[in-house]
Formats: sequence, structure tokens, C-alpha cells
Amino acid sequence: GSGDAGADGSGKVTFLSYLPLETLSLTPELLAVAGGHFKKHGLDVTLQPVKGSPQAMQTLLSGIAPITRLGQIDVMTAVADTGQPLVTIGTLSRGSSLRFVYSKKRHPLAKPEDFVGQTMGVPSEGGTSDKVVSLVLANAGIDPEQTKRQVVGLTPGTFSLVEQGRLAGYVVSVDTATILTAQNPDVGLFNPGETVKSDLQVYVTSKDALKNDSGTLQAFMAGIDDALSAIVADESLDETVKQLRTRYSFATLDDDKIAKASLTLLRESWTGGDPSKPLLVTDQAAWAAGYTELTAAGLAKSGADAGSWFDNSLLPKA
Amino acid sequence: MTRERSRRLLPWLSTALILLAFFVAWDVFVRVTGVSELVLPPPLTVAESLVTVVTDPLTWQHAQVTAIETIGGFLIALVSGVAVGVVLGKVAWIERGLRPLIVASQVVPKVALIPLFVIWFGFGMTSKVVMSAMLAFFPIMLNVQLGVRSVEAGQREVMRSLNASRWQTFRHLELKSTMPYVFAGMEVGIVFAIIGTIVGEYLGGSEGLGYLVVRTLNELNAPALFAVIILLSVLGLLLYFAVHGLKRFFIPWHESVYGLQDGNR
Amino acid sequence: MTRERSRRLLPWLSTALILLAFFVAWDVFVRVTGVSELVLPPPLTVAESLVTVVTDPLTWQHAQVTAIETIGGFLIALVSGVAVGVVLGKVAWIERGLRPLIVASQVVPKVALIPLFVIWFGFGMTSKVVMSAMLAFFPIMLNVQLGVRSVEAGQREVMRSLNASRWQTFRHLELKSTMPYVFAGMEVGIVFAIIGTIVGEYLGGSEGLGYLVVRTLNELNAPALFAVIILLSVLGLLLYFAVHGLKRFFIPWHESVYGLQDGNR
Amino acid sequence: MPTDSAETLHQSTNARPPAPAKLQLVGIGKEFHTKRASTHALSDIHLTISDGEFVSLIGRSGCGKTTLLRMLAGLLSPTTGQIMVEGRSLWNGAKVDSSVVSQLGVVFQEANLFPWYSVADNISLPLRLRGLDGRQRRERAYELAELVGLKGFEKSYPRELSGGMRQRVAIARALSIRPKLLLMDEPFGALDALTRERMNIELQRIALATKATVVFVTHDITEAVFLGDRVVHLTPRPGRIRRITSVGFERPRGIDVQTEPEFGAIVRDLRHALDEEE
Amino acid sequence: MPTDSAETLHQSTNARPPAPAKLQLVGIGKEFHTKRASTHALSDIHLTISDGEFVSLIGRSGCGKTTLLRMLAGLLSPTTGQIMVEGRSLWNGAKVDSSVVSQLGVVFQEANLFPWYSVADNISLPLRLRGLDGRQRRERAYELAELVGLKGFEKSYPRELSGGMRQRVAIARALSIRPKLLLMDEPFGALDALTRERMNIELQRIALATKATVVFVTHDITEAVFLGDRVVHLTPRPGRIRRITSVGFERPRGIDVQTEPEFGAIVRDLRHALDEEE
Ligand SMILES: Nc1ncnc2c1ncn2[C@@H]1O[C@H](COP(=O)(O)OP(=O)(O)OP(=O)(O)O)[C@@H](O)[C@H]1O
Ligand SMILES: Nc1ncnc2c1ncn2[C@@H]1O[C@H](COP(=O)(O)OP(=O)(O)OP(=O)(O)O)[C@@H](O)[C@H]1O
Ligand SMILES: [Mg+2]
Ligand SMILES: [Mg+2]
Repeated sequence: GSGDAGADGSGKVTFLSYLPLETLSLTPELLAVAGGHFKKHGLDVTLQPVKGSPQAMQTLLSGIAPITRLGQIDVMTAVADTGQPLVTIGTLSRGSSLRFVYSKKRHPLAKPEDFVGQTMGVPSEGGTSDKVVSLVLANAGIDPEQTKRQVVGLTPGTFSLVEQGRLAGYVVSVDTATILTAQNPDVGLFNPGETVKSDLQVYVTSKDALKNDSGTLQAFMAGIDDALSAIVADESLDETVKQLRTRYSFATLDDDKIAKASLTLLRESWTGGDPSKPLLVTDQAAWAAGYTELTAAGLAKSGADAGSWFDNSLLPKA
Repeated sequence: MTRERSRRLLPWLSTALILLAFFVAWDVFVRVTGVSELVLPPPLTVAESLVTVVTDPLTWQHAQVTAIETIGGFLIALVSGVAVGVVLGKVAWIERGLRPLIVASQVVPKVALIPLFVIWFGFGMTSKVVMSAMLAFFPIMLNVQLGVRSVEAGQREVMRSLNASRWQTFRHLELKSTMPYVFAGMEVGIVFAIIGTIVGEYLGGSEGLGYLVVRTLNELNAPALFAVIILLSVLGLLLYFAVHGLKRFFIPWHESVYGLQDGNR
Repeated sequence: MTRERSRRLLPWLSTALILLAFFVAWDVFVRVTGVSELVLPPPLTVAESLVTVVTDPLTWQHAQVTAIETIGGFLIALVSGVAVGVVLGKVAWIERGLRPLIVASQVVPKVALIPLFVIWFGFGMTSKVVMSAMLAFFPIMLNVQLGVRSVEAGQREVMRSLNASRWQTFRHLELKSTMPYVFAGMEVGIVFAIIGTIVGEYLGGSEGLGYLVVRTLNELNAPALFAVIILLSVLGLLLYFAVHGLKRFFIPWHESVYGLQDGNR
Repeated sequence: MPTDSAETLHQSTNARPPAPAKLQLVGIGKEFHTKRASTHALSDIHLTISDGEFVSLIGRSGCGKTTLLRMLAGLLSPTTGQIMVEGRSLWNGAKVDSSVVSQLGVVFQEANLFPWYSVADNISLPLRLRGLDGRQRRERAYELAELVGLKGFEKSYPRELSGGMRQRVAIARALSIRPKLLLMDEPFGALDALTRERMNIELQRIALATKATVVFVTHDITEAVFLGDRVVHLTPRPGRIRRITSVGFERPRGIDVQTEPEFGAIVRDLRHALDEEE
Repeated sequence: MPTDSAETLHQSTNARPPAPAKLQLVGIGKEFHTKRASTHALSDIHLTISDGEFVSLIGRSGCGKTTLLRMLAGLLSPTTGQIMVEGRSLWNGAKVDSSVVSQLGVVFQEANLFPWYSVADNISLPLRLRGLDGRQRRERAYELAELVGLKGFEKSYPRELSGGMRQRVAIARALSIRPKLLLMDEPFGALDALTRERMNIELQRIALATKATVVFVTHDITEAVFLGDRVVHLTPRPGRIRRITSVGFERPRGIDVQTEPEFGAIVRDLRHALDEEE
């Protein structure tokens, strides 16, 4: 029932985003707000940016906000290693939302073997990007230690470190990758999703919230589902872009070409290339495979029952 | 006459000249080293972007938020810094006891405290105000402590011989005598208050110039990033000079102010 | 005798008591509010984790890196802060000219400068040392400036009447007279030097306690995170007290030190 | 020689008028300890000062005059002995009886003015601490400024004054509350002969009018004799009372008392005693 | 009255021995400006001091003695007029001729010691600035400490000294370099009679031995006459030279010169002139 959405009945919900709000990666949430999809389900959603996944998890678990979106890798390691009471209630993307940026001239990164003996830039030590790099190597049978990591901040000038050869490449979000390729023809992209199965984006709540606030969560997922369906239905993406621009303005959205290119890529990752499949549903097999991949690479403790970490019951019945 | 006038103009002239020199050096640096525009855009590009940024009314809202947070944090730091500084400056055993906690509270990486701040103060401005106050507090507090301890023994004896209460001694002697130290602390404090606000906005939030920094970083828009930095610097300067102006108003009798007016030397 | 002894013990006792009170308050807070362990683990859990962290020799390597970077940055800040502070304190027009640049350099968000730093200084320790020096510089510089300006007019006249050179005046009068200010600046400076190092390690690096903070945070290992923070605080305290100890050694004649030894009052 | 001093002390104690005791110094001694050495500044000081009495204190530079005065002012605790003010002990351990301090006016050897206050504000600071309103304070400050010859300088700041002018501000400050017990440490040291003479007359008048008890340190023997009911002579290292001389002339005294042969004799005597020291 | 002063000046200028001029003050005037008001401290000072001469400067508190001395010391620039030292002008605009300053010894009205240095280090600071080695400095410092009666206090710090002891340290500091031109601002103000007398004798001896020219500010008329070849009397607001009195006695003078009738006459005359002022 979407009637008693919020805990206090007013329908106010805070969604935590470890990504800044000015990115198309956040399109489902942005559109759900801008296009009134949350409102339709009785929710007044505040999108609240926080710095990084750990902080999103901390804030979620301290009960300030009931829902967030995280990388599946982070959720799995958190639950497996430190037993955090997190529950996945929906899977957004079926592919990786990260890209490795490299210089075509200097040192192309076409296959995992190209990483050996190189330095990869990651936004933070031990974070998602770092693990994805490890997974790419591990899945190819290469010792992850063969590639050095270097923490670098995301700034406009970071790519020049690649051009100078101080880094072989660095990890960015799909969004940033789009800007970079538009800025510089020398930018090449490596999609880790081609080899890594577990780098998916999932909606996460805490066990407490799930117990006490399932109505709100259900309404939230319904809003997201509506927004996603609208984008999938909007073949040209004109309507989506238009609606987003009524409320938001940032570089990638303001540029028609970049916006549509990014959205097309994103849409593909949400549907997994097959528009007939139900959106947001967490696929039991893919989930289990992701966990296996992580434990095999030594990135998560093995032996846990991963199947109990997600719950599809809050999704709108197709 | 002319000497007098040139003496008054000199500082402004030197400010202008040094700023000019700085921008020229920046431009030359960019040209000579051929550093990527994305790492350090040339000043003219930044200037263009600055015009765009400045003409956007949203920018002013963000600047206002940052200013309010900074001033709020600074005022909290000032009041608490003076209060704590006075107490710690006078009561040695409290100082010894609290010092570890105070030093520790300073070196704690703020990023670890963010979730606590969010729980206590929410996502709004408060947590940035607190961050700002935390950074500004220490220099103010420590300078006040030094000031209270540096009160001249002879003057202190005058107050004692007048049977002055603690409060009177504070008001007529310690406060006045500590003022120059407080102001030095304040000048450091206001600058660190801005840093605190920016860090706070950087670590979480969707308002303020710190947020604009994050945003331009994410958009990989180097000219806009540097334009925001220039805005920030201007804000910093305004606040700094406000404090500095207060000093000339409040302690005209102190060597550090009086000595500069000179003419009698 | 007993009074004397209790007076000597009191500060240590108060330190211990206040620390104890702090940990008890922390524990009670965690229990009462039931705050998530991920946000603030109870002190005992942190203590356990501290044992693990401390017994790991790698931790000591990281601590060493942080300490070296901090001390390096601090020393640079000290030397440059004193030099610049003296010059700006004495030559008003240079001060007026440079002040905007100095204030601006302080409020620039360091994250925007990282690529420049990396290009100039590489990924190693240097960029953290620079960051650390940048933060510590300002309070030292400003305090030195105040100190130089606060030199007593009468004492200055003695030096002038002795036909002392600028260097001699500096060495025998300004330096000594400014010492208390320098030390107040240094006490703030060393703390900010640590903050600078941590921020530097946080923004880029794979060594040091700042790096451990990031790693434990990403591992969601809150107890370890807080254990590292405690380590950091201890490091901060050690460095702080080192500076503080230097003060008692170097300026025993100053009220702020001498006044505390008392007994003659 | 201690015997000599004790004897003289005894003689003059008998000669003292039988007024009630205002101040009693009983076996006062003071040692300063520094890391390097310790100085025995005062030793075994016995002295009783009656109400309304004017006592001059003379002695070589460094003999402990300032130290003694600071102990009387409650600024320094004696190492040994007791100070009684109106029968109540001034020092209780390291604590001072503040009711005694409140009747005190002290002129220090250094002016110790507050650079942030004008001359008038410096003079009236003690009144301000007692809660007098602005008008009253101003009036009294201007009155006192005129008294000490600083008319027209009321709004000046200490740094704009000459050494002697500063000292006079300090004197005016001490007088502002009409103290019952006035402690003065070489108050007229930086003044010229004429100003000094005038201040002597004024001080005498004020002391008598307010019935104040005065302890007055000076290097000028004539001044000491002119002003004092008794003149206490300290000898140095450690400071001891060498001799107490009573001055018989009735107060107030006019300038011409200085021409009296007896006055001259006392001055000569004291000078001789001081010269003899070594 | 200016006419009176001009006349007297003229007379005594004639009476002066025809030694070469060490110091020439030509039409010196000084005004202080503050935001609030301006003070005309000195006006129209003409004075020529010959080499080796000892000039005493007397006058009421606040009449401009310190101001004049500070200008001679190169610490304060005159508003009008010229100061010539050995024919070279001391002040060139706001700049000081440093070759003149290097022959200077100055005793300020306040001791202005450096609290971070011991007594010995304070005394020998001028020697240190001239590059003397540690042993020589130490020797001279101990010698001077004894001269000013501070034997045994060489290692003390200023805060451990009495007011008079501090002043004596300042005197020793000024003497340490055997200055050719000695400027002293009430150097013996805080000293007792005996110490003062001794210091007078010593100062006289040193001045003659080093052939130093001395300008000596004092409030003690007897001292002024005892020490000075000439006594310059300033009147206040603005400070002008009222009268210059030559003292005929040959230097060095013994204490007994004070008993000579002529000495007494000069002192009386000066006292009279000071008293008359108003
Ligand atoms: N704080 C102190 N620490 C150590 N010694 C001190 C201190 N204060 C005073 N003394 C010593 O005590 C002695 C007496 O000093 P005091 O100031 O009382 O002398 P005084 O009689 O006032 O001399 P003066 O006439 O020069 O002012 C001196 O030998 C001095 O060195
Ligand atoms: N820095 C200053 N600013 C303004 N006025 C000043 C300043 N210095 C001195 N004066 C004024 O100049 C006059 C002369 O002062 P000066 O110090 O020369 O007197 P003095 O003769 O040395 O007196 P004393 O015997 O009291 O030391 C005084 O009226 C004083 O107020
Ligand atoms: Mg004394
Ligand atoms: Mg003077």
C-alpha cells in the first residue's frame, strides 16, 4: 500500500546517494523526482549526496535514511566480512557502471594482461574501483598484486597523469568516461563488466527499515520502476531529457549528444540488453555467481549464504 | 605631502602589482610548461568562466550559504575559543587534563566523524558550521591561552592591589591585554573556518561553494573549478579583512597596530 | 611537602581522570543511544582492535611515514613561516601586497591542487609534506608577524641606540621577544601539519595513517578505524608535547612559562 | 649590627604615641628561590604602625623595601612571620584577607598604567571597580589630574606621557579611592624638585584629611624626615631594621620645618647611618 | 620669558671654553601629533656643546628633556632644526647617520633590559654587537657589575632585581663600550643617596678618563651642578631653554666642592629659577 508511505505518514523519504547528484548515473532517481513518479506513489523523496559508499552504509545503518544505492561488491563484502544487516531489494544495472580510462597512444588497456606491471589510479584504497581492478585480474588468472594501485582524486587534470605515463589508467564512472571521451580523442575505455560479473548497482536497505518501513520501500521501488519503464519506453530519449531538464542542470545533461549517448549506455545496462526482462529484479543465479567471483578472488569471506541477502518481494509485481 | 600620499597609495599599489605579477606568472607558467589546460587552465580562460559563474544567480546563493556557515562556525569558535582559552590559560590543572582531548579532537580525520555529525546535526548547514567551528577553535583558543598568560605581572599586581574580582580583572586587564593575541588567533581562525566549511561541504551536501567545487570536479570543468576557487579566495579575503578591520578598530593602542601608523618615530 | 607533592601530581591525575571520564561518556553514549557500531563502536571494541592494530608491525611503518611527513612539513612551515612572518611583520607594503595571495592560498581546496602536486612532486611523500607545510605555515607566519610587531618600543630603542644591524636586532631582540608567539604558532602549526598530512594521504597515497583511515573505512571496519584514529591522536599528542617541551626549554624567562612555575607569587 | 638595631628599635617603640595598632609586622622574613640561587631578601622584621601614622622607609637600593611593601599589599607572601592589619592576619597561608586589600591604595615603583585607557580612565579605574557611575568617576579623575599637575592631559594615553607624568597618573590612581592604608614605593622618584615639594605638601594634607596610615618608601632622606612620623632604616642582605627614628614635629608640617635645627640634625644622623653601612 | 633666556644663553656661550664643538643644536623643535591633539614639546632650541663637555639638563617633569635626548640619540627626528655632531648632520630627513650612533652610550629613563639575558649578558650586549669574544665580554661585564654595585648578581635575571638594581644594569650597559658621547636620562633616579653619590664620582672619573661628552638629565639640582660644566634649564610647553648656567669648578670635583659658597649660590639660583616658573 502506498498510502502509508513514510514512517511519519507524510511520505518524506531520504535517499542516500554515494554519487553526486549531477550525474546521469543517477537518472532513475532524478527522473522519479522530476517526472513525479515518486509523488504518484505518495512519496516526497529527498536525494541526499554523501561522500562514498562507506558513508552511505554508515548513514543507512544509523537509521537516518531507509534506502540507498550501492555497488553489489560493497554490499557483499560488507555482509560477508563484517555481517552488516543490509538487504538488497532490487538490482538496477546488469553491467558494470565503471570504466577504466587509458591513453590510446601511450598504453592501451585492451585485455587484463595489459595491466601487468602497471599502475592503476583508483579513487580510494580498498574501495569498489580497487576491487573491480582486482577482479579483472583475478578472473583472468593474474595475481592482482601485479598491478599497483595509486589513489588519485577525480579532477579535470587527472587524465594528464595518464598522458604523462605516471598512470596506465584510472577508474571512473560511466558518466565521467563519457565526458572524457568527448574532451579528448586520445581517451580509450576498458569496460570491466565484460569480465566482472559482480559489479552491479543494487538498491539496499537495512534489516530494520525492511521490517518497519516496508511500505515506504515498496513505494520507492515502484517509483523507480515507473521511471525506468518510462525511459525504456522513450525510444528517442527526448522526453526523458526534457523532463530531467525541468529540474536539473549539469554538464552531461545539458549537452544533447553526451546525454543521449550516456543514457543509451545506461539503459542498456538496466535492461541487460533484453527489454522484455523485468526491471530491478535480482537474479538469483547472477547474485550467486557474483559472490563466488568475489570469494574466489579473496575479496570476500566464503561460505556464507548469499541467497538470503536479497529480497525481491518489494518490487512491483509485473 | 607627496610622501604622505605616496605612502598611503603604496600598499594598494603593491597589492595590485603583486596580484598582476601573480596572474602574469601563472599565464607564463601555463604557456612555457605547456601544462594541460585541464590541470591548470590559463588565467584568461578562467576569467571567462568566472564571468559565467558570477553572472549565475545560483552561484550567489551558494556563496551566501558558505559565508553564513563560515561566519556561524567562526563565531562559535570565537566564543568557545576565548572562553576555553581563558579557563585553560588560568587553571593549569584543567589545561593539563583537557589538552590531550583537545589535541586529539583536532587531529581526528573529519571524514570519520561525518556520520556522527549527520546523526547529531542532520544534513543541513549545521554540520558544516560545526566543522568550521572545530577548525577555527584551536588557533583562537591557543592564542587566547598565550595571551592570558602573557599579561604583564606589574599590571596584574595593580588589579590585585585594587581587590578586583576575577571578572573585573578579566574585563579590564586580561581581555584588553589579550586582545592582540585574540586577533592574531582570529585571523588564523577565520581562514580555517572557511577551510572547515569547504571540507564539510565537500564531504557531503548540495549547497555552498564547496559543493560547487565537487560539482565542477565531477564535470571535469577545469576553468569553472578555478573560477569557483577564485570566488572562494575572494570570500576568504573579505572575511579575513573584516576581522583585520575589527582589529584596527578594537586595539588601536597596541604596538602591532599603533606601530604601523608611525610618523612619531 | 604534601601540598607540593599533590600539586605536582594533580595535573597527571586530572589528565587520567578526564580521559577516563571521556571513555566512560563514550561508552554510555553508545549504550544509551544504541548508535550503530559502524558509526561509533564502543570503546572496549576499539581497545581490542587497537591491540591488533598496534601489534601489527605494518602499522608502525605507516605511523612512521606519517610522522616523517608531518615533521618534514612542519619544519618547512616553521622555517618559511618565521622568515615570511618576520619580513611581512616589518615591511608593511610587502605585507599588504602579499596578503591576498597568502590568504587565497590557504582557502584553495587542496583537492583541486592534487594533479599539480603530483606533476610537481610525484606520488611519494613529497606531496604530503607540501600539504602539511601549507596548513602549518599560516598560523606560524601570522603569529610571528604579530610577535615582530609587538616588540617593546623601549627595547627596540636600545638596539637602535646601539647601532645594531638588522640582523643583530633580529637575533638579540626580535627573535627572543617573538619566541612566545612563535611557540604558540608552532603549537597550532604542528597540529595542522598532522591534519595536512592526513588529508594528503587521504587524497592520494598508499602509505601512512591517513591511508589506514581510508582502508579501514572502506573495509567498514569501524573498530579498526577508531583504533587508527586513536593512534593518530597519540602521534598528534607526542608531536604536540614535543613542541610544548621545546617551549619550556627555549623561553623559560617568559611569563607564559615562568608564571606557571610560580611559588614566588 | 643586630644588637644596635634591636636597641634603637626598643627605644623608639617606647617613644611611639599610644594610638591603636593599624599594622603589625611580626618576625617577617622573605627568601626568594630561583633555580640558580636563593636570595634572603628580608629577615626578622618587627614593626608596629599605629592608625593614622606616617612611616617612611629608607635604605640602600636592593635592601628589600619593595619586597616589604609588596607583602603589606598582599602581593607576596612572607616566608616567615605574620602581618596583622587591625589585629587580623593579612596572610592565611598563601591566601590574602581581601577585606584588608579593599582599603588599600598602592603606588608601585613602576607606573604600571594600562595603555588601553586614557589618563582619566586610568585614574578612575579603582572607582570603576567599585561601581561608581561615569559622571562621578569623570569628576574625580579630573580633580585628581589637576592635583597631580596633569590638567589638560586627561584624554591622553600613557604612551604620550613623559616618565614623570606617568608616575603622577599612578599616584592619582592610588588616591582616587581615598584609601585608609596607603603604600607608596618611591612615588616621587621621577619628579623634579618643585613638583616633588608640592606633591609632598598635598600628600600630607590628604593623609591627614582621610586619616590614612601611610608607608612610604623613598631614597630622599629629607623627604623621609619631612613626611614621616617615624623613619625606618633598612640595611641590606638580608634586609633588617637597622634603626627607627621618631620625628617629633607635629603634622601637618610646613616647608620651613626643614630649616629647624632639629630637622637638620635628624637628617644628618640618618645620612650618617646610611653612609656608615657596609 | 624668551628674551631673558636668549640673553642668558648669549652670556654663557661666551663663557664657554673654546674647545671644538661636539654637538650643535640649531633651532630644534618637536611637535607630537596624535589623532586627538598635538603637543608642542620643544621649540627653538639652540645649543652648542664642546668636545669633552659635561652638560646637565634640568627642568620640570614633562618639559621635554627626554624628547631632546631621544633626538640626540637618533631615535626621534626633530620637526624643525638641525642636529650636528662633529659638524655632520645627525638627521638627514628621517634617516640617521649611523656612524654617529656608533659612538653613543644611552641610559634611558626606563631600564629597558632584556629579560632573556642575565645581568652579565645585558651589560655586555653592546660588546657582543661589536664582536668581542666571550671571555673579554665576561671580564668587562663583571668589572662593570662591580662598578655599579651588583657584584654577585651577574648571573641573575632582570626579573630578580630591584628597581634600582635594574637601573644600574642599564648604566653599566651604556658604559660598556666606553662611549664618546654619553646620553643619560635620569640614570640615578631610583638610587639611594649613598649609591648615587658614589655613582656620581664614578661617572665623573669615567667621563674624564674616556674624554666623553655627556648630556645628563636629572631632577636633582645639586647633582646637576656637581657634575655639569654647564647646567641647561628647560621650561615647559613648549620646552625652551630658559637659562644656561656655567659652573666654574675644575673637573674632577670632590664631594667637598658642595660645601663651597659659590656652589651653594649656583644651586640656590637654579632652585629659585625653577621655583619661579609658572
Ligand atoms: N622575584 C624575585 N626573585 C628573586 N630575587 C628577588 C625578587 N624580587 C626581589 N629580589 C631580590 O630581593 C632583594 C630586595 O629587592 P627589593 O626590590 O625589595 O629592593 P628595594 O629595596 O626595593 O630596592 P630599590 O630601592 O632598588 O627598588 C634584591 O636583592 C633582589 O635581588
Ligand atoms: N610619543 C608622544 N606622543 C605625544 N606626546 C608626547 C610623546 N612623547 C612625549 N610627549 C609629550 O611631550 C612632552 C615632553 O615629554 P618628555 O618625555 O620629553 O618630558 P620629560 O622632560 O622627559 O619629563 P619627565 O621628567 O617627566 O621624564 C610631554 O608633554 C609629553 O606629553
Ligand atoms: Mg624597590
Ligand atoms: Mg623624561
